[in-house]
Amino acid sequence: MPPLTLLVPVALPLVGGLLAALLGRYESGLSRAAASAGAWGAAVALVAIWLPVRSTQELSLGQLGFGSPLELRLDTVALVFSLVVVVPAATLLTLQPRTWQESTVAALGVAAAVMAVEAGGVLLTAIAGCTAATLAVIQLEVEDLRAPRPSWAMLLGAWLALAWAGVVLQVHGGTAVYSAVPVSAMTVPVFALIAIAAVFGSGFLPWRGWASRLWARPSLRAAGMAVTTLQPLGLYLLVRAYELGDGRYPQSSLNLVLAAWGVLVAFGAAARAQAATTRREYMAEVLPGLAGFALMSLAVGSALGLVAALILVATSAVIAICLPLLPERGGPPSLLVAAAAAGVPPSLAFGGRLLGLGAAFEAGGAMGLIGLAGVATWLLAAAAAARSVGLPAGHGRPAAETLPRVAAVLGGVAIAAGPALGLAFIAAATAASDVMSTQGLGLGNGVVSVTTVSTLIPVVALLGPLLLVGAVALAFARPVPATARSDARPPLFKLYGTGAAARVMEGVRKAAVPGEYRSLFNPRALETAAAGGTPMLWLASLVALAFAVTR
Amino acid sequence: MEPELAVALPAAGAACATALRPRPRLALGLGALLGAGGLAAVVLSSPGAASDLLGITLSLSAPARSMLIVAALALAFVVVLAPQNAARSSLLRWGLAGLAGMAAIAVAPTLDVSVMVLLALVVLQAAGPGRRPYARRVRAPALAVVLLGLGLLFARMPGPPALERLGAVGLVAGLVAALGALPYMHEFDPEELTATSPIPWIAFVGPVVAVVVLTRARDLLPAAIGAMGAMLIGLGLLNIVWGCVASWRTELGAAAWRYSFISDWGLALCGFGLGLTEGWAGALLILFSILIGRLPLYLWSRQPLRDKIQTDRPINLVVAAALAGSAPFAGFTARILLLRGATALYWPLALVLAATLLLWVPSSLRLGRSLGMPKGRQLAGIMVTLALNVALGLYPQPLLSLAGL
Amino acid sequence: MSQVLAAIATHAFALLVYPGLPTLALFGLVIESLWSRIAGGSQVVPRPRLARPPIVLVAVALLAVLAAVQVAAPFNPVPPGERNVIIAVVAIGFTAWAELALDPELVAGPGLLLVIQACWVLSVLGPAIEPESLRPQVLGNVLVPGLLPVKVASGLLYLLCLPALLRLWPVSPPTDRRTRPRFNTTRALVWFPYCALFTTLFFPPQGDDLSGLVRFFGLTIGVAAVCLIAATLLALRGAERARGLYTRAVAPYSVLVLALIVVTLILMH
Amino acid sequence: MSEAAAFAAWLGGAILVLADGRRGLAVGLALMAAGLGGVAYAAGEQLTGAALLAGGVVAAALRWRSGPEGWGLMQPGSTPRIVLTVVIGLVALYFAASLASGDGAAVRFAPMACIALAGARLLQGAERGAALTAASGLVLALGAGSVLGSSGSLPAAVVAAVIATGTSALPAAEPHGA
Repeated sequence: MPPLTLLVPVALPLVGGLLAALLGRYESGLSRAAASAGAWGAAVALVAIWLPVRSTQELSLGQLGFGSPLELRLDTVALVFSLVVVVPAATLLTLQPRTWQESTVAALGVAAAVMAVEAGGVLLTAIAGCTAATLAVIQLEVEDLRAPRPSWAMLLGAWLALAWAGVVLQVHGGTAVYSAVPVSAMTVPVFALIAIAAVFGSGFLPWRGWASRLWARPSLRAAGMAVTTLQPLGLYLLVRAYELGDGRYPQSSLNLVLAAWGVLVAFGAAARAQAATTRREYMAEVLPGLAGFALMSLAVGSALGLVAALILVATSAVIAICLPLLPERGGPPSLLVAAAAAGVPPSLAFGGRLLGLGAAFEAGGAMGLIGLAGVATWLLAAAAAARSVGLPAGHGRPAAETLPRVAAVLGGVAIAAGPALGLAFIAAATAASDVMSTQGLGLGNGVVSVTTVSTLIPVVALLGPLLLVGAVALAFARPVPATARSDARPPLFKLYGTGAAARVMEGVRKAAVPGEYRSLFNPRALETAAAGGTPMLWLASLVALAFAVTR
Repeated sequence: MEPELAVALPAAGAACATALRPRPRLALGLGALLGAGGLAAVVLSSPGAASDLLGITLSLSAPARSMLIVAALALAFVVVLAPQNAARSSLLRWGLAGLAGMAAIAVAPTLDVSVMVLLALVVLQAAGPGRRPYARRVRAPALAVVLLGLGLLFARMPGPPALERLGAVGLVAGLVAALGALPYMHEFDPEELTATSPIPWIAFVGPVVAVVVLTRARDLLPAAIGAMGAMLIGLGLLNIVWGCVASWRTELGAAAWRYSFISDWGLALCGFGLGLTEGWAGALLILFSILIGRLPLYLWSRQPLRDKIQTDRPINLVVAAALAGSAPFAGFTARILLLRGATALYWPLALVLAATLLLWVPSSLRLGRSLGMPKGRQLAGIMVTLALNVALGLYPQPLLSLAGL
Repeated sequence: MSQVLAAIATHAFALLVYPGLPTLALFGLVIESLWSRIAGGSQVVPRPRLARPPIVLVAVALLAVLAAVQVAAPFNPVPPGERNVIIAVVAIGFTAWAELALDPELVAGPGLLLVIQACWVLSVLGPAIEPESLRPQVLGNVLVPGLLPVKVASGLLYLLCLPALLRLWPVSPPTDRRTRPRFNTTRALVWFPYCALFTTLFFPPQGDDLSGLVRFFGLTIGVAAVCLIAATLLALRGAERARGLYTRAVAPYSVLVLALIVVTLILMH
Repeated sequence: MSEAAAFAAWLGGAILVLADGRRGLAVGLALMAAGLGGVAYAAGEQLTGAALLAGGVVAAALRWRSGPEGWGLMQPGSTPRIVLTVVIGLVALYFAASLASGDGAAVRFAPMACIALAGARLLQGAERGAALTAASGLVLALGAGSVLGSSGSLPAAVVAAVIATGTSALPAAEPHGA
């Protein structure tokens, strides 16, 4: 494969987007087809480029002008994350109706996200990631101006933080290219900047951040696209941080802090989910919860943790397709998707969480305590999922953008994929080997079982029969009586503090200078004084400058 | 021969356009032809090479040359895609006069001559028709000339180092006054013609003046470069904060645009103040984006501002992103370069800079909306502006090479 | 391939025969009947009926079976190295919530149940942190003096949580208007996983011989008996006292256990 | 000679600040140009001096012909302006003679005082004619200042003379629309 082909996965969605803009003026269906074809083309291109070689491929096209070369790289990590971004986006672009403007912006956003993952250096990732974030915000605004969306400043700040990290690497390490940065340049401040970019750029927040609020929008077309393109990028950055640090973060305490943050994110999501008053509110907390577990697993610092994180990222991608397609009424589709996301055995989410928590316990010490909190959080999430089954629907959505059958099938697949955990484990381990040593993983058992330091999980032998028996038994079982459905249920525990936090925020928003002090601080008078061309101000500032430099 | 032609041809174009005012089409054609000739002369001139044809040694530095080329392109762009109701010949007339003055400032043998030409521009611009009396319009730009002149005198006086520092104060304060940035803001009347308002100083002539003054000051004040950099950074941060907040909160739309220019200049001043190649590259990128981005967008926003039309269509949001310095537009790349320079110099400065970079967002959303519902030529113009901005953001190397960086 | 098929057959046997479904059903039938009698239930043993089982029963049974094969019961065909305490904890933990999802009438005080479940998770996994192992029998075999206080405290916490987790306490669901408890089939299915997991985690593993089998089941039945006694005492004191015990005594005690685990970690490192 | 020329330049600048009529402004500009030219001449830059003088005289002549009527010197309420001219003179003298070192205090004093005085006149926001005259004076002072520079000052003086003349040639009345 010539290296130039690495441009294809970026170029195809780009072309799709431009075609969508051109064709959309005549027929919105054509624009939808063009955008989705571009995204699917990118997915096919990624696999087609990687499969024949099955090793890292690079393309360098010289300097861009801001100290960063136009260097693209497709290794297994990039392949996994690109597919995690592209496949859900392509599915949603195909299945959900959109205006031509939305299709165009969405396709461009997909191209930017793939570019961020394929970029060979931190600065290029920052530029592409910020582009993806900007396009996501624009898409959300185009869909509905008044609906909740992420703060633009927060996203911009996050990607600027990554750009600054790249700049620091350039200044102190001579380069910001992932594969060339000296380990000594990967310091705590650089990691902190990368972590800030990941946490705020992807909305990994313990409180109700944008990743949750997005799902309160009347329509979930743009929200689904925003989540599928932005959320994986944060985890991607933290995976690359391992590569920059030669398989570890600058200090082990950073692993602890990040893992604790991940559990907090998952706990926050689970706590809000168990207090949800509608099924829509519950849905809003599903992906943040999964992301929190992925973050915790990733931060453990072992190859097993990283593998678990990658499996959870893949699971999140499947759930991210299901949620926007799910109608708000109850029924088997909701039940299946909720079960798949909650990690009911033998689902893939179950396997991923199991491996991540296992990695935490095997790390021991404080990380073991974090794992303990993780198990408790998992059970809380399960309780919330169970409670959600009986919740009333939310404020409704256009039926045209929901496909319950597809959601049900995908949810079912996510549950039935448990016995294939070994396969996912090997794929994820291959990806993990790009950024850290995976010698301790014991890949000898193939796809049949998963070996960790202290135990061996016979995924096929244990989960296979369980799945079969379960399927047969459930087929014969008596369904849930309709009377048990859709009744308002009290939360398992009240969320104290959220009201207070909202009140504080409202207070800050409404903060104003007290009337009796207004005369001291009058912005209009200040503006008049500054812009009024008053020689006295000019003279005073001149004297001040002279004093400042000559004292 | 090129430096002389770079001044003479646009000047002749401006003169023709003025003389042929009763016949706008002819004025436009002839002016455009001569202006294109001037641009060709600038493009063909080799940076740094001196020409002594008129007994005065004229030469064009690489950064000033690049700035002149971009300014000329911006003028052509603005004239070609001017809003329907704008008098193109008038735009071209003022633009060519400004371009001739900018070329003269750039090619002048000494900074004294550049300052004199600046005074000539000040006098000519203020002499145009306007709502405010002449003396009020000439006041602030004239202050710039006075301060630059005093700065030059102090810089050349033999004596203690304090004198050189006072020279630096004069040059920096004079430059800021020439731009009309804080604390030497020019009086602004939203209803005034753009050509006779303070906007040309901050958005058209300013970039060349800044490049010339700061390039020459480096040779003139070798011992006071540190003080000069500190002043530029201080004033830059002041302008960033004031410009962003005022652009967001001020009542008048046109004033909001004016403050947004000021905030961009704040960034540019910080970049120049860093004194490193990255800082200069970042500052020049900001200035390029002002010339080919913010200035045309401001001109296209004038009519919707008068009609009080505000919309939130996709194009408005994309424009807002470009104005906010978000990727993939030039602003983001410029900010990366500035952060790099600041990190190399003193990292807490980079922290302050990074914190202030978020202030652009709210005002940019407001400015984006103020473009109304662009149609026809205006829409095409905005599209081209955005495309140029993206190109500059993703691949700034060609323009930076043109500027000798 | 043959190895894979053999492994599948072994695990299927474990799930479907021993220590899987029949074992836990039989164990549950005995203990639950005993409890029905103690509690003066209206129905001691359910009348056998040929009918499609409710979905909640199927779900609980599947989870209970998955947990049961993780315990260190003698002659358990699942090799010791392939058992995992987290699978056991999560599978048992899910049973309570499967009921909430599919038959909410069964669940009394879900909020308090959640707190108690968290305490129970602490009691099961707390002792696993320092040994850095997830094999149940390894945890049962830990006899390092430095770790014994944590193990004992966790065992006590486990026993304290058990009556509530099995909903043997006198707190009944708001919709349940029955004055006398009936045979609870779903509870019958989780008796064995809960009690056998305790035996596995807090007693040294028994050999794969008859005496080991007797000892294991003896201990497991003993755990069930302790649980029944505790439940009876709770029943005598009433619902409010029971709530009070768990909110004011067990929860603070679990905080103490957590502190003990942290201190042990610090001392061992 | 150079001291006398420097004093003349200051006096011219002072008259420029104190006059409101076209005659007063013209005389002030001419005297300032003569003083600046004299200073340049004394510094050995004869051609520069001549160029400044010529430019100043022509500009003054143009002003003599247009602008507000009369002399308008020290009209009622001009005390602050008188004080300003004195203060500017003293401050310029301090910088040129006391703070700066070396010979040629007059060459430093005259341009500095004239730039400051012309600038002060411009900042007063006076009527158009006075502002244009002040601009002419300012550019001539800048030309004289180039004498201090290492490179030749003649081109600067020529440019200054041309701009000063052009500035004075501009109409002194506000155009329509003002």
